[in-house]
Amino acid sequence: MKKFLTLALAIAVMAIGTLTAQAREQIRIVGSSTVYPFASYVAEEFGATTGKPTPVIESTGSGGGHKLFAAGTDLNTPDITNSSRRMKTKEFDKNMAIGNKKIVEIVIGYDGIAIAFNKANPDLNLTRKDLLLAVAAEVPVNGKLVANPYKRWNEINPALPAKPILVYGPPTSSGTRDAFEELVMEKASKKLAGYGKKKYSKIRQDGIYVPAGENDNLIVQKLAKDKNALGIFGYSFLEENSDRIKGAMVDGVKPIPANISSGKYPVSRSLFFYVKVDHLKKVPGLAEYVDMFLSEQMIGTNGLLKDIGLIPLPDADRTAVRTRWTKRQPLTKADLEHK
Amino acid sequence: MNKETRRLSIIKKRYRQENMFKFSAIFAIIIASSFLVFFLANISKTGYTAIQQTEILTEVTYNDATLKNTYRAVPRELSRLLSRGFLRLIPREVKANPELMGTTVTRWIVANAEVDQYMKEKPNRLKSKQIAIIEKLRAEGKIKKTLNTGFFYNGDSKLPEIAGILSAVVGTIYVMFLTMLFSVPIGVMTAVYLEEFAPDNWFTRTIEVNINNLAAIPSIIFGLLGLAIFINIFGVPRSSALAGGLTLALMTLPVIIITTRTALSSVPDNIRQGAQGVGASPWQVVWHHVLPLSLPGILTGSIIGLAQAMGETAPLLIVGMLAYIPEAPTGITDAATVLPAQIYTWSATSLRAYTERTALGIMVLLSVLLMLNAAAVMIRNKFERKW
Amino acid sequence: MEKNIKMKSEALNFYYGDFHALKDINLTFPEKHVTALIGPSGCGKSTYLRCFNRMNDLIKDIKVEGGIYLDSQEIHDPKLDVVELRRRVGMVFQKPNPFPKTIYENIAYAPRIHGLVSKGSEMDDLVESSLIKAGLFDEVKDRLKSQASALSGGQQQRLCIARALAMEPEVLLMDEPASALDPIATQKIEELIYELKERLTVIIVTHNMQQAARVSDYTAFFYMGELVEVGDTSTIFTNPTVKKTEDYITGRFG
Amino acid sequence: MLKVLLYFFIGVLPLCYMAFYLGRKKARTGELESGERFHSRPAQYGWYTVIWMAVPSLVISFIFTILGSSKIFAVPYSMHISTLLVLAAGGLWFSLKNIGSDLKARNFIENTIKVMLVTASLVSIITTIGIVISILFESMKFFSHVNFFDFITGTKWSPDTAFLEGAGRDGSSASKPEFGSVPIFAGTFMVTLIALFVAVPIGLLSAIFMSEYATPKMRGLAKPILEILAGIPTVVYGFFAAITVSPLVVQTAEMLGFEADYTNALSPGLVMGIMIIPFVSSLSDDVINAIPQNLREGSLALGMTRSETMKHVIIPAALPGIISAVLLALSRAIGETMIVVMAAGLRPNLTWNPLEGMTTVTVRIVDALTGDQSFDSLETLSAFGLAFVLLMVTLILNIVSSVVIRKFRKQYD
Repeated sequence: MKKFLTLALAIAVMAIGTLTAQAREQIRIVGSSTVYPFASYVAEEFGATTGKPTPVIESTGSGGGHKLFAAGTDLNTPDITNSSRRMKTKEFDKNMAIGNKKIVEIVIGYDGIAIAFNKANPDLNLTRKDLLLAVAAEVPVNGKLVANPYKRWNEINPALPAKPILVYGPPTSSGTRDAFEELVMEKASKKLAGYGKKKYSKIRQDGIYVPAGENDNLIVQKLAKDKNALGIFGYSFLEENSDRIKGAMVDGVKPIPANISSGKYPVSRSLFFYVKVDHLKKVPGLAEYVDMFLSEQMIGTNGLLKDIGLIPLPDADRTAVRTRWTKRQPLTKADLEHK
Repeated sequence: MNKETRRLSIIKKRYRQENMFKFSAIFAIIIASSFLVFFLANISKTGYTAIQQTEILTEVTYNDATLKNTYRAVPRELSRLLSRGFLRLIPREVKANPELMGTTVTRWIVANAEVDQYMKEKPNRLKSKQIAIIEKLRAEGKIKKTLNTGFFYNGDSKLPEIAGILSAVVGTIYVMFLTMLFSVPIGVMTAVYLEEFAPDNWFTRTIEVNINNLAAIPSIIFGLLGLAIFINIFGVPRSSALAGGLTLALMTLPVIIITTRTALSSVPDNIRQGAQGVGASPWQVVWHHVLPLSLPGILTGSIIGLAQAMGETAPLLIVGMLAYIPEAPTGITDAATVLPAQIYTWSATSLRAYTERTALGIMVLLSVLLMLNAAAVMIRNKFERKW
Repeated sequence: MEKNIKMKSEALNFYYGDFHALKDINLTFPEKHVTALIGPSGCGKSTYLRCFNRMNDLIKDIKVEGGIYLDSQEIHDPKLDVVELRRRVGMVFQKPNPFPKTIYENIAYAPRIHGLVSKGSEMDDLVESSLIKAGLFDEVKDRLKSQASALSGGQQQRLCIARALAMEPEVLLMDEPASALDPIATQKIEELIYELKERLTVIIVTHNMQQAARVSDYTAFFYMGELVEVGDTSTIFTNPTVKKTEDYITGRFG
Repeated sequence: MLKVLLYFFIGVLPLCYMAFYLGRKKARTGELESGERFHSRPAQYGWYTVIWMAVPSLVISFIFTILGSSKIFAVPYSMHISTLLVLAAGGLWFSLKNIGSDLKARNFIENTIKVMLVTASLVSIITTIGIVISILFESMKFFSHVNFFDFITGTKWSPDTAFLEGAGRDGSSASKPEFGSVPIFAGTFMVTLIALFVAVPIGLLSAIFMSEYATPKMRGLAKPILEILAGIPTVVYGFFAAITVSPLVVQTAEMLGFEADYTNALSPGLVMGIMIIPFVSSLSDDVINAIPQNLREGSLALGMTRSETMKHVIIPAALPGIISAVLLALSRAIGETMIVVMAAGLRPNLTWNPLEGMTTVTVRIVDALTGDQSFDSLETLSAFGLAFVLLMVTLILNIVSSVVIRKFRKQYD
């Protein structure tokens, strides 16, 4: 009987014991849906070529990603968060408070924001002012702000075609919308006296600007069919559907990688991801994953990510990012405050 | 006589109405069935092409230059037509079989999605030069469509040509197992309590009203519950099979409780009285008589509840199962995805090569669900007892 | 004494699938008389009754052979319309089954849909007269607009009779009309039947021997799907010719 | 720490078996030695021992695990294990000591089982509380910024400033955000209404067909077809609505000279209508069959045709049941997510034209929770505000429908 008792106890203790040996093997990544396709592409390459477990990438949106990232320091929290915008100081503070003292910020490239339309149309050259006046909720008329009366492009600018204005753009929950408002609307409104030289970013809601998801098959169909409609999308979207749609020139610059990369194309933003340095030791493969992401093969001028729509950084910036990474140089609040 | 003719005309009119009514009833059922036929035909038409996958016969050279840049392993004009899913594996292949080094092997290799789309006469982005190469290959018999077995043994991929459903299927199995593990015992126990033991008081009535209300709550709200309670409070890992399984279990619970109660209440009272008459305790009456007799009903209800949970997507999006998970999970706390979530992810991709795969994934999911439901119906018909 | 035959069945055979429920029944029903059908449960008397207004059509998988005549017209004749047949041959069921409508609407429903009256005032009269015929009017005249379900069981049953009478049928089939009622209500129904035979032909199925003796002029005894004996009620109850009838009536089986 | 619980099951099973063995043995030898019959069967004493050993330690372990994973208080691992072992050993010792001729083990087991059953039925209550808490807390945060009344009655949904702050930019220059949920609920009701226009006639007529006109064979064919419609996952319907129905609607509209958005409300509405046909038909079928046969006979005996019987007698009698079926289908349609996420638009739009793009409550919830905004931005929180209202609406619909159906059943039972 005694023997039996000891045996049972031993089994119980052993069973409990195995759990402590369990450590996480997969890299966990969360964050922006814009960075998601690039990150998952690298993750897949990482899994396939190294034989290590493929990182798990969840598309939570930038905000959701930063929330999860700053939820704690333990291994139940993600190692990396992707972001289509820079970390906010508020988010940075939260990280500091919770104990994520060392975070490396990595810029992987640019995402151009393209103004796309049906390929059958002739090329189109829009200025940011045109775009602002087309989608703003209010426009200055005779020095006063009134509800946007424009229904056709040529009412805004006689040089533009006499076609009705119809714009499919990102919804308020999207980072692309954020970038569009900042880079197009605010930049243009600051130069216009009608807006009192102030930033203006309110978008009209009378059905001319239609909020639509970024990866929506229905929107491609719409653009492919409706020759009048414009779509505001990330460059990768344009790239993937280049047989059906093309991008408008903005301020006379074509949305091609060279122009976006060099900064000539005015509507582009940087894409980021943030790594927890403390997790590098605990999660196998994490450093290698970042190494692979930063390799020339991926984000280089002719890298694989370029094929799926990432605009590579200029050479100097790439080197700078790599240096920052190899030194594991942590992000500081000063970095974020200085633009 | 006048009255008589009037009556006759009324009768005629009434029969016309009768026929109209009958016709519209039949018409309704025809509409419903023809929708089903149209729907299934449409999905099959979209999806059947994904059963095949294009392969190209080519020479693969293994040498130092190859290892440096795997695109060099194949003839230059083909390097952009073959799947990167194969090319990037060359270094590992060589590592596993060092004797390959320095050799040249002729073999069939998966073509990339654009070539595949072209071969299936679907829209593609190939340039005319590339099309000429493919036509040449076709003339030489070096390009063919074969059975797309990869669809079933690959996980998700960013490369449509090698994307498959394995990880989603394994994830579904995990999630369903957990859903069953939590919802069936708790559901059956609740039903047994309410049907066999519960006194009629405010407490029991509250529970009953509660269960009815739970059954009507939109599934997405269960997702919010899972996010707030399981993930944020109890620290269950996001996008894990456990988080999904627990959430779906709560969602399935009312279904199982309600069907089990029906099954229990259909057992006639004289069986209970008979058992009590020979001195069985209340629990023994339930355990020895009522439960075994209502087992087919409970089983049917559980299967139907699980089939419902299996097709559910919305709550899983909220608990993070909408993720890129190419590898099958190996534990319940590993990140996992399920078939419906995989279908959703693919359907949101703008690459058109995914459309047919989405449809094929749907066909797989539908067949599984149909089989489950058929099993439930079979159990019901086979064991159903009329008292 | 010569009597006008209102309904009759000739060599009637009835099958539920393979089950031979009625075997070669020949029976006549004289006009303006009450005929009672008696017999043990399952003997086929209800099935037989339901043949007369083709209620059995509702049941799937049945077969009828032989003929049933209403005033010398075969009721299965395709020229005869079943809706019209049922208007002429009314029926009252074992359990009262008023529609979930008001008392007034319950009665007005059939005349309206058959087009028996054209004016509203005529309808009021018809409702009133039907209720009077059914002996219910005094009890409900103040609440014609209230729900029929508010009536007692006996009142509901008389309402159902009134509902049937409103169509001015020639024959009234009654399937154990009092079996779900208490003795006082039963008595009222029986009195009603007695009055009804002045106007129409009544065929009643009953389990209650005394009831058959009280209300009917003729009695037919059924056993195992066969017609055993038929005759004047007084004869059947006092001096049956067949032993089985006697056994049943005296309560030796059944 | 969650794994503690799971692995404990593996460890605890052999221990349980041992306890069972010990308890039974003690009872058996006790009976043999004393020669008297114990109150319960030996195996029941075995179970008695198991309960005493396992239940307290499992409960404590569960509590520790919850405490640990919810970060209230992380019980050190060694303490956790030692508590468990001490509790298990204590329970075992206590129960073995107690086993004797007059110990009522069977009653003890039955009471334990009853407690377990009650606990299980509490899960449903806890779930409800969990739902209310999880939504209420976050929506309180939202409603502390946005007036509930404005939220319910406002006709303008433009979360611009909330968005600016959520994206980390200076929002001082923009106007106040507006969270008027009317356009969103209007979109929801438009889609739902279209769905009901499809589902109610087809579902009701199908039910009538099956209960009135169909031969058993046809019924055997029609019923599974409708059941399959209910079994198709909503994500599949969504794919179908987006890929097939939407372009079809746009083409048809163009042919008729109308203009339709690809994200029109009509396509998800139509597809959702198909989806809820079985809800209407199967419940209506039930209530139509629940109408007593004698009512039907009564009508037919008056010379009614079948359709007249149906229209004037059966349907009015079954109406409460049918209404409750429709209400249930309605609440299902309002809460449906995937079809609208995939096929409806994101544009808050207050219009009567079903060919225009519209957004629905569930779409906004998914969009806000998976978007790029910061988690504490008003727009993200608005998801919970919307969920709160959605929950209330479906609950009210369900309660009304169950009251109606209960009255109906009472009438015919």
